[in-house]
Amino acid sequence: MEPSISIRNLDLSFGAVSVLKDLNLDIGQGEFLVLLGSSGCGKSTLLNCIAGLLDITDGQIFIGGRNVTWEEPSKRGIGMVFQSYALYPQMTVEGNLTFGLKNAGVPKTEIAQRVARAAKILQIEPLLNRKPAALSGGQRQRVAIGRALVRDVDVFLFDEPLSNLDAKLRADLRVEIKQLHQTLDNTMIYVTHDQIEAMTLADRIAIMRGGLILQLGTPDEIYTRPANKYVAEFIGSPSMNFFDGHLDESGFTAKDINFTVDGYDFANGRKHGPAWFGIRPEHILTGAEAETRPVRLSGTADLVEPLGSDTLVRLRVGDRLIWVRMDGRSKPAIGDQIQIGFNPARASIFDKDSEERL
Amino acid sequence: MEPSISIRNLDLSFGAVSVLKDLNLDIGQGEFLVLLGSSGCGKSTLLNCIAGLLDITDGQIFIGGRNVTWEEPSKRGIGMVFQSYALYPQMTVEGNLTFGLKNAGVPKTEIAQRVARAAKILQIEPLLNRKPAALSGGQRQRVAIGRALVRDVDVFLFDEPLSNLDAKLRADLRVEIKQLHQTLDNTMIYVTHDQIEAMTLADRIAIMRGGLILQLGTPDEIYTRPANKYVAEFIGSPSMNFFDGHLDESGFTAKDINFTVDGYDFANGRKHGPAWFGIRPEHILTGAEAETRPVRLSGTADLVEPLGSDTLVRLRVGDRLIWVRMDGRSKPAIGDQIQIGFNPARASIFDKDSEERL
Amino acid sequence: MSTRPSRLFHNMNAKIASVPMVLTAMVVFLGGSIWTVVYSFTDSKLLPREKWVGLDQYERLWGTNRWLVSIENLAIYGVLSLIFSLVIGFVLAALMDQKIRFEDVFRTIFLYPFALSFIVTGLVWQWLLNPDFGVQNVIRGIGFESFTFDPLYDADLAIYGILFAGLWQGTGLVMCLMLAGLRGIDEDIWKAARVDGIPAWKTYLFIVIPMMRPVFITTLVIITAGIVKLYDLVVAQTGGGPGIATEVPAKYVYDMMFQAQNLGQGFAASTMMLVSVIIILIPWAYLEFGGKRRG
Amino acid sequence: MIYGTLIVVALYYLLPLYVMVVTSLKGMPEIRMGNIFAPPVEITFQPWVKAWAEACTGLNCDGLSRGFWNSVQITVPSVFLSIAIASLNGYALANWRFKGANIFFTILIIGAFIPYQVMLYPIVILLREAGLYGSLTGLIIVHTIFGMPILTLLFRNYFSSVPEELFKAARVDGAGFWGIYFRIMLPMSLPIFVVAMILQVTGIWNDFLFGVVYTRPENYPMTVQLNNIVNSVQGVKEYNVNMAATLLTGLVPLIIYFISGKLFVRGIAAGAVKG
Amino acid sequence: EDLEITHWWTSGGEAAAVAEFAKAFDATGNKWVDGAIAGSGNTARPIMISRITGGDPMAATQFNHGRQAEELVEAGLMRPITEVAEAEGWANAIAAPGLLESCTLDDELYCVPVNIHSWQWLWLSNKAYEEAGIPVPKNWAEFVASGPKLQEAGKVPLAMGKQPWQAAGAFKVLVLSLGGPELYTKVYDEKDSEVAAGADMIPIWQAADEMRKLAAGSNVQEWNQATNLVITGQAGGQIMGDWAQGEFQMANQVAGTDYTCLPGLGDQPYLSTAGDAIYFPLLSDDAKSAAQLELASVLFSSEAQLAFNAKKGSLPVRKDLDLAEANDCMRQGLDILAKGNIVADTDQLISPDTNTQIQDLMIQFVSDMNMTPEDAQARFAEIIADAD
Ligand SMILES: Nc1ncnc2c1ncn2[C@@H]1O[C@H](COP(=O)(O)OP(=O)(O)OP(=O)(O)O)[C@@H](O)[C@H]1O
Ligand SMILES: Nc1ncnc2c1ncn2[C@@H]1O[C@H](COP(=O)(O)OP(=O)(O)OP(=O)(O)O)[C@@H](O)[C@H]1O
Ligand SMILES: [Mg+2]
Ligand SMILES: [Mg+2]
Repeated sequence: MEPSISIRNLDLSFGAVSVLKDLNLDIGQGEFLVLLGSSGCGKSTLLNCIAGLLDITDGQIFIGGRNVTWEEPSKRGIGMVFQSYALYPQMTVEGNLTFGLKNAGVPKTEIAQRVARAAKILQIEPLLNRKPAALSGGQRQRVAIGRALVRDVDVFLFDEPLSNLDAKLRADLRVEIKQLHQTLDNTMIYVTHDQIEAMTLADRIAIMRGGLILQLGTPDEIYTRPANKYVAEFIGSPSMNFFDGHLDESGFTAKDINFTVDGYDFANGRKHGPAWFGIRPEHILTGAEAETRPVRLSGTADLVEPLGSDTLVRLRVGDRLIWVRMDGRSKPAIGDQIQIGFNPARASIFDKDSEERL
Repeated sequence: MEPSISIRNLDLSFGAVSVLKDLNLDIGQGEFLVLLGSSGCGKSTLLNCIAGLLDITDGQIFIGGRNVTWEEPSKRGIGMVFQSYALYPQMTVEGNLTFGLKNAGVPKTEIAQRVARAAKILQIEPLLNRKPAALSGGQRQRVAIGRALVRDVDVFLFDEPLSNLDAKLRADLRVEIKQLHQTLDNTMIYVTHDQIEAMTLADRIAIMRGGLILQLGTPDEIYTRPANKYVAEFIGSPSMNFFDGHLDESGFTAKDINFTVDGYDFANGRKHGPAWFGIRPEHILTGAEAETRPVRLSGTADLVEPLGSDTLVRLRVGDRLIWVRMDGRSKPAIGDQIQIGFNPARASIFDKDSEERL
Repeated sequence: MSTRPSRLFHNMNAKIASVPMVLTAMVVFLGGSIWTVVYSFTDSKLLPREKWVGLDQYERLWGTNRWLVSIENLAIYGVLSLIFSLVIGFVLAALMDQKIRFEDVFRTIFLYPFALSFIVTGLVWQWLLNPDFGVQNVIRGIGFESFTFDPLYDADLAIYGILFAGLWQGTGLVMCLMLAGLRGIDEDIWKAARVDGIPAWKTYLFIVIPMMRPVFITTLVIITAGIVKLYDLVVAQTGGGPGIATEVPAKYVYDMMFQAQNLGQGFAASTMMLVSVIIILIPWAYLEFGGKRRG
Repeated sequence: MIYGTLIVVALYYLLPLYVMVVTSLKGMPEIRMGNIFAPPVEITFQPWVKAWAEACTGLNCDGLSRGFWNSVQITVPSVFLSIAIASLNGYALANWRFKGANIFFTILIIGAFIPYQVMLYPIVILLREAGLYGSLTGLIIVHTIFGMPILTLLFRNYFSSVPEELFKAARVDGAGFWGIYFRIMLPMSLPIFVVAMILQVTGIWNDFLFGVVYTRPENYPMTVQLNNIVNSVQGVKEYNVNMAATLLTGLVPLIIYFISGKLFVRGIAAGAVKG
Repeated sequence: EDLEITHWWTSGGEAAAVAEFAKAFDATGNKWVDGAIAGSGNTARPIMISRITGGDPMAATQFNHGRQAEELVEAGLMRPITEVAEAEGWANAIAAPGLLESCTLDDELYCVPVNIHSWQWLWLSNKAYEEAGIPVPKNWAEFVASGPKLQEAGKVPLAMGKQPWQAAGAFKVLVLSLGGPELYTKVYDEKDSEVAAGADMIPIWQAADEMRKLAAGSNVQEWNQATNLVITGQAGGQIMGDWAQGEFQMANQVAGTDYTCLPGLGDQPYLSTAGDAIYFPLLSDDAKSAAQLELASVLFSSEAQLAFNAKKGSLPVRKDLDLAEANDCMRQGLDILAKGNIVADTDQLISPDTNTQIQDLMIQFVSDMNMTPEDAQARFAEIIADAD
């Protein structure tokens, strides 16, 4: 299938500062791609390049097979939703939805149809005559999406559309966006630095850092087989636990501890040398279950965070701190001795120098 | 033990708008109380009243047994940390820490001691000569706490101190605040609308709505035995699933479904009549485990949100939508038929009219 | 302290610090205005005196051609100067906002006339517009013998000559205010408009300008206050001439009070100016300062 | 295109300055003959010397120089006092709203629209009653009064845009009204102070009416000399001397503009216009 | 003692004249502190009045001789100088008794008249007429007739500044010089509005109509700029008071050779006597008060009068002086004075308020060619009817 969006050797600099470096990316028809990364890594910049809001320094951009590198934003067949929504404050919701269409000379009846459809999908029919100031955060968000929706385009671009909202609303709207994608089935690129959003929404996630894409893959791939230590640490909360040590025939040795890595699926065959051994908190079992796992350790509870559904416990194992996720009903006290166990097959091991996955 | 803070019949109105209504609250010595509620419910207002930053309309406030209702903020023995940190931009970190002490005429040597102690606790010694603009978000946050710390007071007030930070940093600092409380052991009141923060930090949580405290209890109480439907729905993500139906001798009947409520611990003896039956997503089991539970149903997967550690699945059961939390490795496809089961003992049942817990 | 402190001493320091403001507002502006209004009902000549004559001064005022001309001039000058300074100021600001180079240089050039007094402005433009030395002479000098450009000497055009100078002096400040306002607009709004395919001029007209309401209001206050007070420029540039073609109310007031030594008449004219200002301002002031509170 | 427009407009704005400078460097014969836009054939600084040190008003033939220090003496304390008071007003209005404050403020703003001429008489009476008439103090107070409306508006808007939490934090830290003003607000407000300073220096330095009405001749500001030089015509108007005098008088505000122009826009952007 | 004297004598001739007073006063051991404010009385007067009413008066100040200071005197803000006048016998020395009378209120003398000015002069440029190739006119009618020729020669026939008082002044010259003293008295003194509206005034308004046409091309503001047009031969003539002569002298022009003067426009040799006077605000400082009397005495002294008026181009207020140096024009003026062909100036007859109204009317009439003489006359009659 022809990709919906292709980015070829994209370079972008602000003066002397190079922000995006020789970036390549293909996004399939109807795919939901999330750009994830910490602040300042170039996510918005990339999105703006795709939208045509920034003039790129070098490279090419194709949308729907057409080279749009030097097209006007409005001619690229994209719709965009901004973090601050950027609604036109003095126009009604309807005005916000129709302003672009009127301007493009779309016939009146057609405009009415499209607005009606968008309003129906987003359930904002009762709001059409209000001004943005009279809307709640979630409603504004929906109107902002509506403005992209009425444009009837193949590609939607979202720049952290939920980050100004509170947690509850964020969760609700996340679901709505997901459903919208299922309904419309058009290509969406979504920028966020919230990994829950990324994990739940994405067909594929691109993890960015310093203007480069570190890993591009499905949420599952990224979660279970992070390509490097940065990605492994970035994804998951609490973060992956790391042991600093050495890999040899006997398995993995970190100071006083030594355990087997049998069952670990090495990316390019088994390697030896200094390495990071990483295991996620939820892959560490406790109590009776721990006994059944290949690797067993024991530690003292140092901090307990009951989340209701789960309880996060930080253990002190030697001089290491290890996070463990326990069932919501377990309520260890601080100082409790806890047995843990895990299966190295579910771990991630990284080369000490390159920090690449082994 | 004498409460650290007592609030008696507090009323506060802005002009004609009554924001806090006859509010009573006792906070114990060394307690960590979290005020939780959605936006605009009056959390900040209450905190400002305690701090003396708002003149109350009626009632009394006692701190450490002293009536401070009309005291100046600086005389109340409180320290406060603001959402935007409110660091004095033109002063160095040290200047920020010492400003209040100098105002109070604390001797120089004493000031130096306190700053040194606070800087040590918060690990901001290397930053003392920087200006706030040269600090990262997390560092600013720490300085803001330091400013309260040096005041050597019994009560700390926090107004959403983490909400401007990104998810990762928020999790880290949450842990630090928890530890700080364990170190200092003074009374803390913490405003947030993030329930993870509330659950992990609080000794007790006060859930507010429209200027009233709906429930005051430990995180566990609030999570497992919410006092009313609002609290039940507010706490937990995804929210509790509700069945709209009727309670009688045979158990609970919701249209086509009927199941027993044996084992449910009624608050004031078993009642009959229209009711809401609520069960949390994580208390619903699937697959083989489901079989072991007293109540069993079956539904089709409608939306799947893989979070990595868990997978959230929305099921369509008849015309109801029910969220279920599954293990991170389960990856049902949309349309899959899934068996679920739960134990009514872990549910919450609310009266249809009053929405109070039964 | 367990009892509620007295309302009077609440915020005592703030009240003390506001004493100069309260005194100025009450004694100078309010007191002075009331005094002026009261004495407008007298037959005061050189010195104020309580010789009541009812509405005589007003009757004469509205029967005086010069006053009517003054009002008309102020209206022409005021409306045009408002429109042009807002339009020119905004257009310049919009141009300056295009991330241009040498912004500092241009800004300084547009702003420097504001540093010069109206007296100086009037003088320079009187000269530039003088047909014997100024632009007309120069253009005739290069061959266009019949070129005529002497607004200050043509009663029908003189007020526009003053407008010319007034705009030269004042648009720089307006530009600065507008520029500051433009800089305050969320970048995303521009991006949204571009994605919507809205041409720049439409974006300015229908989106950006409505969003800059507060800037326009502040600007409006500053410009209007200047317009009502228009005096020095006229005196320096035309002295009210030719004839009475460029007379303005403030000058009428001044001349009545000090040249004609008819204070009562001057006060009556001041009162009329005051009344019109208040009629324009009260609703606005109520909306701006009375109704809303900072949340 | 943008640059073209800007340059054309810039030329329009610069033209008068150019004419002033060029003229002030010409001799009278050259002015009479020639074209005002022509550069001087023979540059002479005599008009500047004359304007500064020799031009006569009545019997005094020491040009603008005699007014310069007076202007400085009037401007410096007036600017200082008016800004001090207006910033306090703005601060009190924005952060310590007390009952009725907005009424006074509204009156003050309406005061901005009252022509100075109208107030001339009442102020004479007020100053006379206060025993300040004719003194430098009186004049400084007058400047403070007339600068108050617009400046208070600017400061109020600016201080309103300072986050309220900062103010609350300082209160918790035990700073009172003055402590917050001096230690927190003042150091944060450089841009708006620059705006206020520019407006006031321009206004007060260029003032003629108050300077001449409310003081004695020994204190007359430079503008009085300027008016005298420009208005006492000896036969032919000495345009070159007038222009030199004009430029000399405008020099101080012009210099301040050139130095602080950047801060000016920043100051306005920083909140002065957020109504 | 240092005495501050405020005045608006700032043009070239005027400033030179003031210097003479200052020299004479400084010679008494006191010091003349000059408080000149340029820009005519309209700029200066409010300042003076404000300072006097504001309680910070100067030691002496110029006002036009007439009713400008009347109320200040009534309000008790001025001090009388009767004792000096009586001691020095001013009443005997004064050139025209009216001058002292208008300084007198309730038998006390409040001001020193320092000069006599008369408005009724037409100043003609011999050079301009030479260049136009026609003889210098001898009266108003000839002057009007010479207009077209001058225009052909590229000159402005009548120079006139664009300020209201100049237009009003020229008009009252027409009234006295073309209409005669009776008409003048009826209109300005008796304020007879029927006369003002009547047939006698019609020719005056026709003359005013001609006047404005002749003045159409003069693009100057100040009176002395207008005079300068005459001096340089760019204009044919100017109707202006005798102070214009100071400008001719400053330009080293000789009466009769370089310029010609026609008192009473060459028709009716009547002059109005107005002038400047110095008033003395009431001071609290005794030493200064004493010095005020010394100043009064100096101002009226023969030497100071001679020196001052020679420079200023006006006539001295004393009749006992030997004007050996008086030029041709001054002599003509003196002759008329001696004949007693004098009337009071409008400044003494009508209030500043009425005067301002007339000025407004006249400046409008002069600059707005669409205003007919008939309309103007009607409006003029109204003003006269309301005058006080
Ligand atoms: N106009 C600009 N001029 C210079 N540098 C810029 C400009 N815009 C962005 N940058 C820089 O480019 C880098 C990437 O910025 P970008 O806005 O794309 O980050 P981001 O990933 O969207 O971050 P965030 O999550 O904070 O929105 C940053 O380091 C930023 O400082
Ligand atoms: N100065 C004020 N004047 C009038 N109403 C106010 C003012 N301050 C707050 N309110 C109202 O009081 C209510 C409670 O406000 P408060 O700031 O305490 O909410 P909150 O619970 O802190 O919300 P958030 O989570 O958004 O901070 C809100 O409805 C708000 O609109
Ligand atoms: Mg971004
Ligand atoms: Mg809040």
